Amino acid sequence: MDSNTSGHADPYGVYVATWGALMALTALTFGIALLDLKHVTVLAALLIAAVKGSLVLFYFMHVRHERPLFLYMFLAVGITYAVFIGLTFVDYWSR
Amino acid sequence: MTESQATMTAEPVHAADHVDHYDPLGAKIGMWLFLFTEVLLFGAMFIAFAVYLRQYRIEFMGGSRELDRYLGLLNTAVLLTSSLTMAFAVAAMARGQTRRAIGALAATLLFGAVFLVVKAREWGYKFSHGIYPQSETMLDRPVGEQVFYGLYFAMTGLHALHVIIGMAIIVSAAALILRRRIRPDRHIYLENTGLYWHLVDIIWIFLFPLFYLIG
Amino acid sequence: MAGISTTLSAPLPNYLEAKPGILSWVTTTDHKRIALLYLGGMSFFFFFAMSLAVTFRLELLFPGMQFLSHDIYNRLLTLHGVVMIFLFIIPGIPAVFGNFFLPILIGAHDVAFPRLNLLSWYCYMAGAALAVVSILSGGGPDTGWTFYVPYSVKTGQNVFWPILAAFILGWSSILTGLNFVTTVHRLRDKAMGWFQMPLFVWSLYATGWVQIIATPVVGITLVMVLLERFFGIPIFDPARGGDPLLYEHLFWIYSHPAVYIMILPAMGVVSEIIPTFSRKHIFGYKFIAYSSVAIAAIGSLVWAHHMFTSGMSDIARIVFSFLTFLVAVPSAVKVFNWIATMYKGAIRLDPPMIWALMFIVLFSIGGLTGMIVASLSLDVHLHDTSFVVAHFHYTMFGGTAVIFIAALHYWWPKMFGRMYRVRPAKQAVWLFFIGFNMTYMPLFIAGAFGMPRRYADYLPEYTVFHQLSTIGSWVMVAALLLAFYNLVHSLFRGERAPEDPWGGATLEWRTPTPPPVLNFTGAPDLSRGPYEYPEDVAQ
Amino acid sequence: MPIASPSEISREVDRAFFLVGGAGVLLLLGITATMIFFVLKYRRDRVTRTSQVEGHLLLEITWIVIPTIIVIWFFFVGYRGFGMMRAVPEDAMEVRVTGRQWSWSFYYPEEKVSAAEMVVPVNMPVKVSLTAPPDDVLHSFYIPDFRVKEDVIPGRDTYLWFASERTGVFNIFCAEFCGKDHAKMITRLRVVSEDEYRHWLRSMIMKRFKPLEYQAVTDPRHPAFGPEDLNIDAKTIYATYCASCHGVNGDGSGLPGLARSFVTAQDWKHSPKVTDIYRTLMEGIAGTQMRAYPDFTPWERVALAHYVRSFHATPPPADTEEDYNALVAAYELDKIQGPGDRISIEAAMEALLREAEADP
Repeated sequence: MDSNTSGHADPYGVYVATWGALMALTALTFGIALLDLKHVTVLAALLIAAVKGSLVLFYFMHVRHERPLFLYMFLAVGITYAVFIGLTFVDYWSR
Repeated sequence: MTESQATMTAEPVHAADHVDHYDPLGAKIGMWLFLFTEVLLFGAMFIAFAVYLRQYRIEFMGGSRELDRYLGLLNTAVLLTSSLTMAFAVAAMARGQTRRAIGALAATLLFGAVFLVVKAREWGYKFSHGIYPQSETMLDRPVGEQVFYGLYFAMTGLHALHVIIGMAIIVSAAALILRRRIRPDRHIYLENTGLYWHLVDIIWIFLFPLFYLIG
Repeated sequence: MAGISTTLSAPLPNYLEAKPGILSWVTTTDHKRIALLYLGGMSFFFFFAMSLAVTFRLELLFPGMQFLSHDIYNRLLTLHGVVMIFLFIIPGIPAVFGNFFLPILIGAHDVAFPRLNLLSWYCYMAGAALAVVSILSGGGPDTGWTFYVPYSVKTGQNVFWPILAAFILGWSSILTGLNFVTTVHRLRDKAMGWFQMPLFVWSLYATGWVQIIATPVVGITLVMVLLERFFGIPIFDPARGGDPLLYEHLFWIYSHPAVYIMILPAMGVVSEIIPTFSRKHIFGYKFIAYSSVAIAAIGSLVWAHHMFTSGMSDIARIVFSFLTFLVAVPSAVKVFNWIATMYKGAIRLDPPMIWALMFIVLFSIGGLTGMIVASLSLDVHLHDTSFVVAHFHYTMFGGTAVIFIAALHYWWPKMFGRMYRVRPAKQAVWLFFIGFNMTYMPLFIAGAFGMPRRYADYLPEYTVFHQLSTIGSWVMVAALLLAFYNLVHSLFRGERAPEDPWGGATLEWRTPTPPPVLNFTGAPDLSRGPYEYPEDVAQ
Repeated sequence: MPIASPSEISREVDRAFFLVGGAGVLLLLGITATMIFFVLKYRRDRVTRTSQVEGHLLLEITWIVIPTIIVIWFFFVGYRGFGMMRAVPEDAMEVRVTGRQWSWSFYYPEEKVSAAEMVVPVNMPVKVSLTAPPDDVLHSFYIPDFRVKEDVIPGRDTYLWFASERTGVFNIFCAEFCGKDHAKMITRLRVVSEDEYRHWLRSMIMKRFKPLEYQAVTDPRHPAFGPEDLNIDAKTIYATYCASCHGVNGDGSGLPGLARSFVTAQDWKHSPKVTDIYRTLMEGIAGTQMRAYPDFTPWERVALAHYVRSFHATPPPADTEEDYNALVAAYELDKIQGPGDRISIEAAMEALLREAEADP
């Protein structure tokens, strides 16, 4: 593996398609909010935001081209953050 | 481990041997580690948001309904588009299309500026209605709404600050391209600029629905 | 983004003499020089914070107020904590010895981002300057180093500067951690696999991750306190709907892992010193390496054991108590492996080894009393008493700071090319041992009898413990002054140190003393593992 | 011994302490002895060969598994005592405690009695409900003798409980740093016999609800509108709440430059009339550290006003009839609920008691 070159330029079309998907998902999340589904709203908003974030991560930020090391790093950070939230809420849920 | 196979600068360095140490992968790892700190920075604020959303559900919904969701939507579109142009810039640079890369960066800057203008309008609108920390209108509200607006100003303010920093980095990247310090064969600086900008975008992707759409 | 490329200059005789002049030092990107810059700052702040502690310990010699007011006492206490924690113990070992030896130990010429490394030092100095400013403007903060809300939001004292200082110092810490992690990934000699790395490197790697993940949380939390204080943005203040317990959670999410940022590198240093002076392969290499990672990981799950009496839910207290006990196991594994390393070795009691062995005793006391305060019912009684103060000082002072001094004695000849006198160095250790235990052991007892911490005054029934402790502090200071005087003295009068004074097996002992600018004169010699010694002692 | 161990919980905590601590001492001795033994046995000038053992899997597993079992056992030891601490007996009496910078106050909800010290009967489980005013800071209520402690959080309620098996006087500390006089935030717990407790409670009720006082406030111009007759210990209230800023002698020496001196006549934001001091105690003074004390009783406010006036160097201005009328109207003092029949009976009992004591 040649580490002295970087950049994994995808065809421009891939970026445009990603952008399109992001815009569509934005419209979707906005639409759901207009429907006023009460308790589902926050959950749906977070789910869609997670999908949008992943799209940016994998396509715009080229994570899908990176070596496994990056995946391990994401996992470490993601799990730790999830644990921070989870353990904090152990307190709040049981108060 | 994959990195141990990677070429590195471990060869002996002889006297008067000037080694130009360029390690894009190392730079990218460093950048990602930095981005993790940004994620956790906002992450802590999101934890605070989650805790208070649970505690003050009604007030948060009320506060959210009061925000201008169309301006929020507009800004989301603007920032997503700026991410697209940023991705264009990196891709163009990798292909050696320097002029196109500069153009894409300029577009990104423009969208960033639009985002900030809209944001400023939105804040100004709130201020003119007496909604700012410690205002009399604010102090009359239920505490839950005060907390909502506290987090709103703190989090969107911090995010706007990141947009401004991102724009400064983009300007520096453009300058480095013009001075041929960023070249098609060594453009990790531009790539890292892109990573930063996209991260700022991702953070907004989460901020937008949580503040504007829970009403 | 910075530090993508560096231009390495030609190797000159050694890094100390390579370029003369103050300017060449404050603009240097040489990791070894940056380490010395840190060492200078840190030694100063260590003695500064120590003199604060000696001052308020003197106040405690008798019940009633002697020469300080309650207010001044609280400020001295806060400043002692802030300076010791943020300016000495957290950055201590990584910034000085990590900076100096991490690249050498993995056969690299420098860290991955040399300019970022320098920036990190400037952040450190800027933070330090702000901490000093906080004393000069308005008499200093009086919140305790934990800055608990709502007091830190309400107090009339000056908390802006120390909080800003802590924030900037956080960035210094993050940049160092980020640099080390990248360096280990990218600049390790390609002949060196993960399990051929010296254990000090493992501990720095694990520490780096904790620094990266945990530090921003406290950074933004402190910023939120400032926003609340100066712009009236309600976030934590209960008078305006906030939850002070949320602050405690966010604060300890960082500040508990921070104690592992403090202790892990020290454990790494012990894992270097004991094999060297035992002429023995380290016992259970992988278990020590993994236990570093395990401590970093489990250590991130236990923060709320600082909150057993905070009004947190009972279930959360139970969960966190259980997790806290689990983190004791990897620490115990390390201790057992260090002891086992000495088995059938050839042990020499040179000063660094005595410091390290003393560390094992003091740190074990700290760790074992840690099990006492991890127990729910016991912690309800002991929390916020001087028992916790003693426990903390046994782990952090008897642990990290002792190893900081051990590391100084271990690597001093390599760093400065001068050998210190051994006799006074050994005398200092024993004197320190007496003074240290005399200072903190009585605090355990006073705490078990209910003496609350952060008290400027105390009821007469606690007098004897405070008097023993105060007198002990004088002995301890004498020992530290002796140790540091002996080291500094060697810079001017010491004999020239050989390349490998202790017979160590790691890479730093196979490079000239002091090392050249690019660390090695040729390719680093990796034919011998970091802990490989011949069985025959005569060799 | 600076502390006693007078309850089931305190004995349980002590047992856990000696168990975990004792195991710790044993481990420490073991580690240190092994270390010293190795140092002596394998000194470099005594050995010619080393044995380069690099590890031993079984040994590693042993010293992972055994400590794990031990710590889980210790967890349960701590958990058991904690369970006892959190399970308040159903027959517990309640005392509500308010922590402030820098004093404790105690309220007995059943008897509607406030006190500056804590008095409880022996052998009676006591549930201590803790809170602080929303604009105060964190404190922690700690009785070392009973091994119980819980933080006091502004605007929230927390609790702990204890039951004392013997009478005595015990220290109550504030264990969470709360500012300047944190180290002075100490008060006492008196555990007394049941008889003594009843007597104390009765005297507290008397202080509060004597018919005479009730008269005094419904008609503030009554001659009894003075501290002695009110029989409220204004000096204690002052020492508890006011002296930390205004100084023991009313000269503002607690917070020089910030707290007003009651001695001089200059610059009173409100005048030193009884009615104005009453108003200040009700509302505080905006923009200063002087806050309102809404949970004082009207009787306490009046008594305190008289006490504060006693510091004044020159005779302070007297209240006019209009002043009294305005005060009564502003706070509807004429509509304050009377203490009712129960108290009258108590008062009668007290009178009987006095008679009995005077003439056996």
